Amino acid sequence: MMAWAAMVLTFLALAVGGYAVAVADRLIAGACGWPHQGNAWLAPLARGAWLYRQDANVTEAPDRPAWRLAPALYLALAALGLALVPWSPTLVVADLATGVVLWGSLEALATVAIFLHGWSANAPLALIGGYRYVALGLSYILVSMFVLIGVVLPAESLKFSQVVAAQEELWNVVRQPLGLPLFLIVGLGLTFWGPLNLADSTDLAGGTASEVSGPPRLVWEIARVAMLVAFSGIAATAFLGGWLGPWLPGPLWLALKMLAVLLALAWLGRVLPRLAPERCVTLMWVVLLPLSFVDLIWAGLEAL
Amino acid sequence: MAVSWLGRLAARAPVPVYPLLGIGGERALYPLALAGRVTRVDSPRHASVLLVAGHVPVHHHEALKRVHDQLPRPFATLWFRSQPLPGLENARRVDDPATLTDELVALHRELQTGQRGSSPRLLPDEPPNPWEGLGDDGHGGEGMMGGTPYGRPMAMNMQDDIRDGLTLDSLTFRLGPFYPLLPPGLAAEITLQGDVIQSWTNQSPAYPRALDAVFQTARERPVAIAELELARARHHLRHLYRALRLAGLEGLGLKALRLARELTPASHLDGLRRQLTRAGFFRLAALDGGALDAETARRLGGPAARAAGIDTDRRSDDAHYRRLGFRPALGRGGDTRARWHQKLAEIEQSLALAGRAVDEGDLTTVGPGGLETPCGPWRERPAQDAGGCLEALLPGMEWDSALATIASLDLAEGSASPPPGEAHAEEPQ
Amino acid sequence: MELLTLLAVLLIALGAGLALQWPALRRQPLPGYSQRAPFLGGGTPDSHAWNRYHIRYYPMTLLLIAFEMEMMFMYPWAVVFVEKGLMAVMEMGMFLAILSVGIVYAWREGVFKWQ
Amino acid sequence: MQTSLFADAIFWVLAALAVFSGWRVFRTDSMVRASFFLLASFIAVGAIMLLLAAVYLGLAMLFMMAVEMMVMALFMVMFMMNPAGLNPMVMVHQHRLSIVAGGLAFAVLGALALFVEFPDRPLPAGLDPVASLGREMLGDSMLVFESAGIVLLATMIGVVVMSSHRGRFGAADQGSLPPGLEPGGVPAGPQPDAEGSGGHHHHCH
Amino acid sequence: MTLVSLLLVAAALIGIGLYGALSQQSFVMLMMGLELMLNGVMLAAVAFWALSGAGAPEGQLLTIVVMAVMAIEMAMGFALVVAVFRTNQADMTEALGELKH
Repeated sequence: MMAWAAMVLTFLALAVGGYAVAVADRLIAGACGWPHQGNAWLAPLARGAWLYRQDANVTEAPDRPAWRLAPALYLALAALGLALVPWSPTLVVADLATGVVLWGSLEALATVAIFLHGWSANAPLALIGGYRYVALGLSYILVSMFVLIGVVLPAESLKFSQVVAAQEELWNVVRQPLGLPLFLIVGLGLTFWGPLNLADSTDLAGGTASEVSGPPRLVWEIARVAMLVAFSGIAATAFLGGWLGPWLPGPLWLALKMLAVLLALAWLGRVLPRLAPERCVTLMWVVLLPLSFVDLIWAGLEAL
Repeated sequence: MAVSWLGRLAARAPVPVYPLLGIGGERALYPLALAGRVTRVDSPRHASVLLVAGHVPVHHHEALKRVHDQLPRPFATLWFRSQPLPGLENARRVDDPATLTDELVALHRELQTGQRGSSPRLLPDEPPNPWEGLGDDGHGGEGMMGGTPYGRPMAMNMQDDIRDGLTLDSLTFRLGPFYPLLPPGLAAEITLQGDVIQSWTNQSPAYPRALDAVFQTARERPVAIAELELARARHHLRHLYRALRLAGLEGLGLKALRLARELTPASHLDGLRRQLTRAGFFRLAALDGGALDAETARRLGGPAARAAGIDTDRRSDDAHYRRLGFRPALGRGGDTRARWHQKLAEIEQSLALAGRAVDEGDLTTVGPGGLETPCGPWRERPAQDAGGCLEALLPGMEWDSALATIASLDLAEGSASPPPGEAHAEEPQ
Repeated sequence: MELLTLLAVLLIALGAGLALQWPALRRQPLPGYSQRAPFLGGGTPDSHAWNRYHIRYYPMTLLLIAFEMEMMFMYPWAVVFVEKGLMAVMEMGMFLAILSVGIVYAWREGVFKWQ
Repeated sequence: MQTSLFADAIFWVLAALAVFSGWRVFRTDSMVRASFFLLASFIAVGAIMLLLAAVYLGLAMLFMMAVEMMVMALFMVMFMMNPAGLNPMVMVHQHRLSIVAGGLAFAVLGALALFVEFPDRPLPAGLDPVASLGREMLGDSMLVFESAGIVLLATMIGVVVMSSHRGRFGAADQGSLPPGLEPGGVPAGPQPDAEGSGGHHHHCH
Repeated sequence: MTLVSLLLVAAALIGIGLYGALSQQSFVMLMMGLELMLNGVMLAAVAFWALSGAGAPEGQLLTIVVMAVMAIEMAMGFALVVAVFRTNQADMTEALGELKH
């Protein structure tokens, strides 16, 4: 019954973590020069209540099933991602023999969900946002896979629990110094956060979400923070030693590490300008992909 | 009751406001951006309150109604120094910028707690073209591409692509005059293929932007150089805020606004410039492109011309400026990036001039004569086609770099005289 | 067992995402046409937005398909990497070399630029 | 191989999903929906593979097909008139023949499945599919593995040559203006020396 | 979930795919039909591997090869579509005939 306990823990982490992201983002915004927006602890909840009460917008001839499905799908992908994260050697929802591959698949499917969100509205700005995101989504996925294969090498397994166990002596963040920075960039892309927010950007008046209001938008925003949480869980597992740590129980260690990754992402999202799509693609393929090769070779030589 | 409990919670949310800026509406924008409890949103779908700031000319009332109707219920409108449209008798009007935030918060709370009904729709509930029951399948369409399925025709191939020779469909629409990322009032008919602009035709120019009163005074009598230069720096800083917000660096933009609000001759730009560089604004943001040719740059004048290396600045003619060691700062290239380097350099120059002018015993300008406003040499009649350069400049650019280019240009010709209906409005701080 | 729990997670999350939208969508009547017009800052479109969209990065997507195929081989390779030792290193070297050649060639052809 | 009733039920649901969405691919007007119906079919088959303990292939199917179908959707929308199917359309030829051929294929293959005796040799216990695949790839089937690399490289070069604007078949350059405004790079217009041989260096910044 | 039921599902997929590949006028849709057929082939391959092949690694390898064929077919197919479209501004299968000169 460990798996069912872990499932409760996973959904709890999604909810609490998502709330923590929203609060942290506001606190960081305050530190970065935004005016005080009222109680940072209450504001995410109040905003959620407002979105829930707002009418859901409909455009003239949208693809309605897909439009409503896309946010839910993105949320489901986030939940599946977090379900792969082991909270302790035994406390895990699904310690799949090929967990790393499943995470790669989730990233690829996330691109589909985000594209669908932009496409279905049948509105010019949302459409541009969706297409633009695909350029990014199809570029970062390779970087992500290479970096994660790097952590698989010493573990000799595609299981996330093995990946953690292989970090008993030394965390991957030290062993493969290029890995975590590259993976964090992937995380920014996956959640279209800050500099890589090509989907819902300012210049498109909200991009894929520009025509969305009310409960669907609430689900979309929840899904986005949930994806941040799931990503931080994977990042903490793959690079920061997951549940490993002295004194405290494993799940707590993991939660702390996830929080650290979340804070880093939230901060990065606020301090960097948005990249031009063309430059994103070139950056991913010409700079980050070769860097992930280097990371892989480094990891390989180190593992032997 | 669950709903009222949710409503009370929702009432405490930061108020999402869609600011629709009319003539002189920007004076409401800057205090609002720095005010707490209010979030500025870019799409009416994300807003709870529509803030109409400033006078909206009659020929834009239709567009105003369109934006108004696009807010999902429940929503309210607040009119800042603007007359509510007929049909919105229940709307609230406010003229004092100091109470603006409180009014917005109050409106939102009333909406959420049910004390106020949602604003009524202004436009008739009709499809753009009749479609129901028409056409082959009763949805308005005919054949594969014909008819008006669900009320609109389908996008069709209109022109050859400007870049790679694959001719696919082009998408034509009119943007503005209230698109939040364009200068208020600027409306254009745009044709896109993908996200590359194929053609850009201006439909209405940007509303004139009120310059600081000191520029008007400087036309008539000598004014303190310090005051003039601070006003200039303030203008540029606010401009910087708009561009930084577009680039995704709103935090730094707000710092620029704060700096503009508290500007003194002793202020300096070093901190902001350092943060901009460190954040990678010049390297990462979409600042490539948008290079003006020499002729256009000369016609636009001001920082845009100087960024292209054209030595034009009326301040050079002023003996007192020369005494302060003034020499126009010149840039190179004349593209979007060069314009921002230029603007930052000019802000620094203005602050330095202001400081030196104070040291020299509050030096004044020599007197009436050629005046260099922040957007170029003073013109009696604002050039109506300041945005005309866009039609040649933007085709071939991607959406984001096109918007970044527009944001780097002062397309709203500065009018030193206050806009109509705003004769007694003072600059709110 | 793992698949079962994963399925449960999928269904719960998907269900929650849809359920949150459901009551609001049922309760609310279809908004009027004036609200449903696409937002263009007060402007209007000529046509539906759906069109034969000119994707500017299409050569990159084709490159990616070929590249992704290589990823298929990488995962099993990674699992036996330590076991196979030097031979696996050579394999990896060859693979990365091939991929790099592809990328460099594509880059020189300007594939990553907007077409 | 004994399977629980529950797994059987899930299998039939997935099988129905795979076949149904495969069918919908050719029965929907929207190109995007068609692509993603096909993706759904692939995902269902991938999930069936997972049930069959092909833990790697089932998931590899997911990430391969998610990307491929995304690209498929992009190209569908790019090149098909009326990509969203706002007007219903039927773009088929030799319809009857196709139905007969499809039905025939199903009948023949189905008969094969029903009437041919296949040996019943389930997976050995304790088999690690991923590792066994890896060993095979680095052992006996090395040649397949290596030639795949070369073939894929050839594919990469082929697609670049064919699809890129400056490629060998980029004959329709007439009518396109050199942009000149392109951010900081060489104009993308027709350039006589730009073709494959490599005298020209296109910088991406 | 027996071998027979798996093969029947695979046969259904192949049948539908064949129908699509033969009937669709558009080249891109034709490719979808091919993909669906290959989908069925992969399912059959994995079914044999799991239930009849005693987990011989060649079964998995076969699936991977099919997937590679699919990827190559797609990449080259789309590149061809782009090339054809450049000259003809159409993507119908009929237009491909003109490539043959």
